[in-house]
Amino acid sequence: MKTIYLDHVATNPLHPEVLDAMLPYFKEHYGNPLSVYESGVKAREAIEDARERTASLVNAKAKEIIFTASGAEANNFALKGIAYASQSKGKHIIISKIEHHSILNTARFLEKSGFAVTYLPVDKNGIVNPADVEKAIIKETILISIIHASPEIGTIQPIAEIARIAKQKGVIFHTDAVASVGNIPVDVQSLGVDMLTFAAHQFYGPKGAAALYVKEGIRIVPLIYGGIQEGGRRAGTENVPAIVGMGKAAELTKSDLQKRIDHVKPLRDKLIENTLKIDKVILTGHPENRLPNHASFVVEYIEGEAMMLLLAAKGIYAASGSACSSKALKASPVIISIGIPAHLAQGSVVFTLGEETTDDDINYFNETFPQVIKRLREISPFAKGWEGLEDSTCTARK
Amino acid sequence: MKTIYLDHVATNPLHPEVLDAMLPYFKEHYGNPLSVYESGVKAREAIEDARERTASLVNAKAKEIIFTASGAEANNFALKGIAYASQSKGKHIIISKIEHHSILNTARFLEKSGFAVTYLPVDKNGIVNPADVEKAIIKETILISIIHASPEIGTIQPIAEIARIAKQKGVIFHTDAVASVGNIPVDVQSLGVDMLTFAAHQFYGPKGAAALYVKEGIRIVPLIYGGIQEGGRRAGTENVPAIVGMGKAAELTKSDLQKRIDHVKPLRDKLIENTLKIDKVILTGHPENRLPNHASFVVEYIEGEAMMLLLAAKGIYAASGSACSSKALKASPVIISIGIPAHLAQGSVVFTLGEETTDDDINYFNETFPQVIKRLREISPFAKGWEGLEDSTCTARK
Amino acid sequence: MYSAKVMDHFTNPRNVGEMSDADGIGTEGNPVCGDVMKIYIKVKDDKIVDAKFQTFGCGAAIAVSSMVTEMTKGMTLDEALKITKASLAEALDGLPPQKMHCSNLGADALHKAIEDYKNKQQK
Amino acid sequence: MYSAKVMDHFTNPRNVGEMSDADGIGTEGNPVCGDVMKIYIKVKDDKIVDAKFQTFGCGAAIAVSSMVTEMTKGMTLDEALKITKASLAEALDGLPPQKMHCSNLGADALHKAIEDYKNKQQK
Ligand SMILES: Cc1ncc(COP(=O)(O)O)c(C=O)c1O
Ligand SMILES: Cc1ncc(COP(=O)(O)O)c(C=O)c1O
Repeated sequence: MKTIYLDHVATNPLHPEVLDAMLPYFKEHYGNPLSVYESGVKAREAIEDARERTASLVNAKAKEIIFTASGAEANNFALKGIAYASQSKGKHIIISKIEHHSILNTARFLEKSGFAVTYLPVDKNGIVNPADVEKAIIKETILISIIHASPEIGTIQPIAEIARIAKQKGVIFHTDAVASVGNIPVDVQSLGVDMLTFAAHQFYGPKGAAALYVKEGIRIVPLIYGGIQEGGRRAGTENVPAIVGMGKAAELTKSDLQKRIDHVKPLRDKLIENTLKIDKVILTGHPENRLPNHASFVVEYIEGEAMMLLLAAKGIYAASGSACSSKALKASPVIISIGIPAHLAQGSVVFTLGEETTDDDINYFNETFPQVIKRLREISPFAKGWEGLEDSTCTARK
Repeated sequence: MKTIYLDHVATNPLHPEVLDAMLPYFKEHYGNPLSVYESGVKAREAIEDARERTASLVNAKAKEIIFTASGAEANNFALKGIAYASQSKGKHIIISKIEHHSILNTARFLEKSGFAVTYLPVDKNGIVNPADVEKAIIKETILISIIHASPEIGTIQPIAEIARIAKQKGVIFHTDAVASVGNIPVDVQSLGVDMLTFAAHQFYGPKGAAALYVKEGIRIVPLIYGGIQEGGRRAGTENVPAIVGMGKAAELTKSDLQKRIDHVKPLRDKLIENTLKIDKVILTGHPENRLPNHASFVVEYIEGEAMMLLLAAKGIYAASGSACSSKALKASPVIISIGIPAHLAQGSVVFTLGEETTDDDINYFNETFPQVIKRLREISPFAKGWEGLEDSTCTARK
Repeated sequence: MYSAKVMDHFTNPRNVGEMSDADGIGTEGNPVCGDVMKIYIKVKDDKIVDAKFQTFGCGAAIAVSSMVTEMTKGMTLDEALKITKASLAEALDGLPPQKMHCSNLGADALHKAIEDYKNKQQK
Repeated sequence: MYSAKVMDHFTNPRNVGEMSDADGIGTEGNPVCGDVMKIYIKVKDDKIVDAKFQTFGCGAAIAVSSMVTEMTKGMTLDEALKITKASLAEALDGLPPQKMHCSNLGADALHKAIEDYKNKQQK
């Protein structure tokens, strides 16, 4: 059976040119980049070359890029690194309620270590109000971190506006751009951010390589101490092939981005248009300010994991924010934050398109998804309405 | 020119079977291991399979293995993770003076955060005295971390003995076994350790994969917060190919270890024997309790980086602990800790053999190294003695 | 993730639908938690002669519902009351640990349906 | 890491060795730091007519020593005094940043040798 991968926000296949670029660093140039002899020097040069390309994708300087092993690591590094570096100035941090777990849970850890954290709400489209950011800033505020685009609802935040406010108030501003870099143009200069997280596996690069942009002059405490790799800011023998892969993927993305957007957006629009014809299906996230490859819905009366599985049985791979589809068994806090009631949140489903998605794929999807919904609604006891059950709270899991 | 790689302690080439095992996870099975559809499930299964193999190499249970991206990350995780998990019990940590930077600098960070750290000395062979460990333990001690084998002087510590003392006193014991796992048998049960760090690139596995063994029942706070990967103890999209590679490398190492030791040890002995015939050359580290592939020396009157470079020009790749060869421009604290004066420490040089090292390689080395030393001594102003200059201290770098 | 048997019962669930002339109906779960099962039984001479279900929930929940209705048919009420989470999971060749407790409501819903039947009998 | 020129001067250093009849000798550095350079000059009519060196140190230190002795030959003392860390590094097609200051003692050692020569002249 042909499979149609509509979960590009989870991860991506490797671009074939990226793997080709990586292979020599598994084989010939295996030296430690700190070594002075040839195989080490080759590795070092390859890393610095990849740093240039990676920086260029977000319009940063090479020396402003610190490679990490994942978006999660870069996010932890950003929050803890600034918290520890700036704690003498103050111990207050601002984030939104729709951050990725790697921001949210790091913030919670910092709360336990004596920092205060403000969690900003979002509106029904998932947008943080810049005025709320301004109001939340106090004298002790040392860091604001707001996600650039949500992987769950696709909404793109007004980052430039928020960054401007942060700058005025002299507060360091970080954005988690893991879901945006590779899908829309991201330029640290025009956004005006001080720090930005992005991950290679989101733009056809390898798993195991991500980066934190840290604007020149900003002091950050390492998350991983040790040797002098990454200018002493992130220790550990470098994952040379993965870093090389990130550089190659960044280069390809920089040149192909507009083409990729022009390819996915009309297909995505067609998917949304067709899906919204189905009864009791709601688009989540902002209708326009959203990632061009991103479509997310809640489907009433049925559950997300069941939709994913039935779609998978028909060759369509997607994601859900339902409680059952998360290993934590909690409905996505993002869906709850935009005001979707918990029983509807169970019907969350997310489709993200990519380079290789074809018009035929979307036609097949548009035929198949209504059938899947119909089938599961036939099984559901609620197909005729929620019967008042939606007001209860979930105690079973406690 | 044929090159002879004698820097296996820095990193290692990938075993060809390891790369073969990894390739499918770059290509077909690229899914996110958290996903429920096939390419994700395949990735998840591959990770769990690799966890079994990795655990088996050190005689641990699969669920006791937490994958990280580097030895440095695992060491940071071990120290900070226990410090934060156990700080209500006490805030005292014991390490040795010859730990890797990733332990040493993490300990220094914890000192700044209110923990007290005892740095144990070593004898002239680089051995930590278990009696010193016992004496250093106080009521507030929550963690002891002692390196298993030193990458710089090869010395293997009496870990089982130290672990027994830690256990008696109810203190958690961690060992950094990055330099030992792959070179000698390492068994967490017979060593009796609570935690152990090891890294794939030290045993012909890929860069970007390492592991922290954490004995069942020990609570550790994550270093990287986020999703529920690694049982919620280490977030971030898994580097599936690297983890698969670590599993394969662990499997190969488990079956080939004795063969590898039998191969490198006689060659290493021959190298040491010949090198010690040269005037004013001293073996550093323990003469017997040392890694079987490890030879390390200080050569008087000449400098380590110059030796490395001249050897490299003759096709021999090696390492040095001299100030000039470290990017931090400080002579290795390990060499200083075993009582070598700073001016002699500049003549540090380290040779580590591997699977592919041949008898011919060692013959060539044994011919070449004396020539290199002779050549550099001809250039040195000290070739007839140190002229009393060795008593000065180095202020130029301050 | 799921066994072949779970996938079979999920993709081809048996005994789906409402039963207008049910002798007992049991509902368990809560849409806010993500799973609701409604089990209908038809009883004759203390034996369950037919069973149907309607379920809102994940793959495991649907497979468990299908399995419990399938297993229960032909059982005496006493036998059916002995069906447990564990025996259902076993019949499905196992369930992932996190699904064991939250999506495996089949036994509870069935027991509620039997209770409902018994209550109706007493009237 | 090092330029081809550095590697050339390191692997084939010019003017190595002691000079028994030197007119000036300058030593700079410290073995504890890792680099010591000793420069010998022969002077005639205020011109450096020969120069030699002995160096304990890394590749950069040896290359710098070789280069400084090579450059200085034929220079007047005033010209030689104008040699700097920067001009030496430039002559070697650059040095890595961390080597710039710690292994680039050639100009200082040379200037000390010139000073030594001048002191001897005054006696
Ligand atoms: C003893 C020891 N610990 C830790 C490390 C750090 O491991 P990694 O380079 O994988 O971060 C090394 C590096 O070689 C090592 O030798
Ligand atoms: C917005 C966002 N932030 C952070 C992450 C974490 O990145 P990684 O999976 O590389 O650790 C993700 C993961 O997809 C993400 O979507």
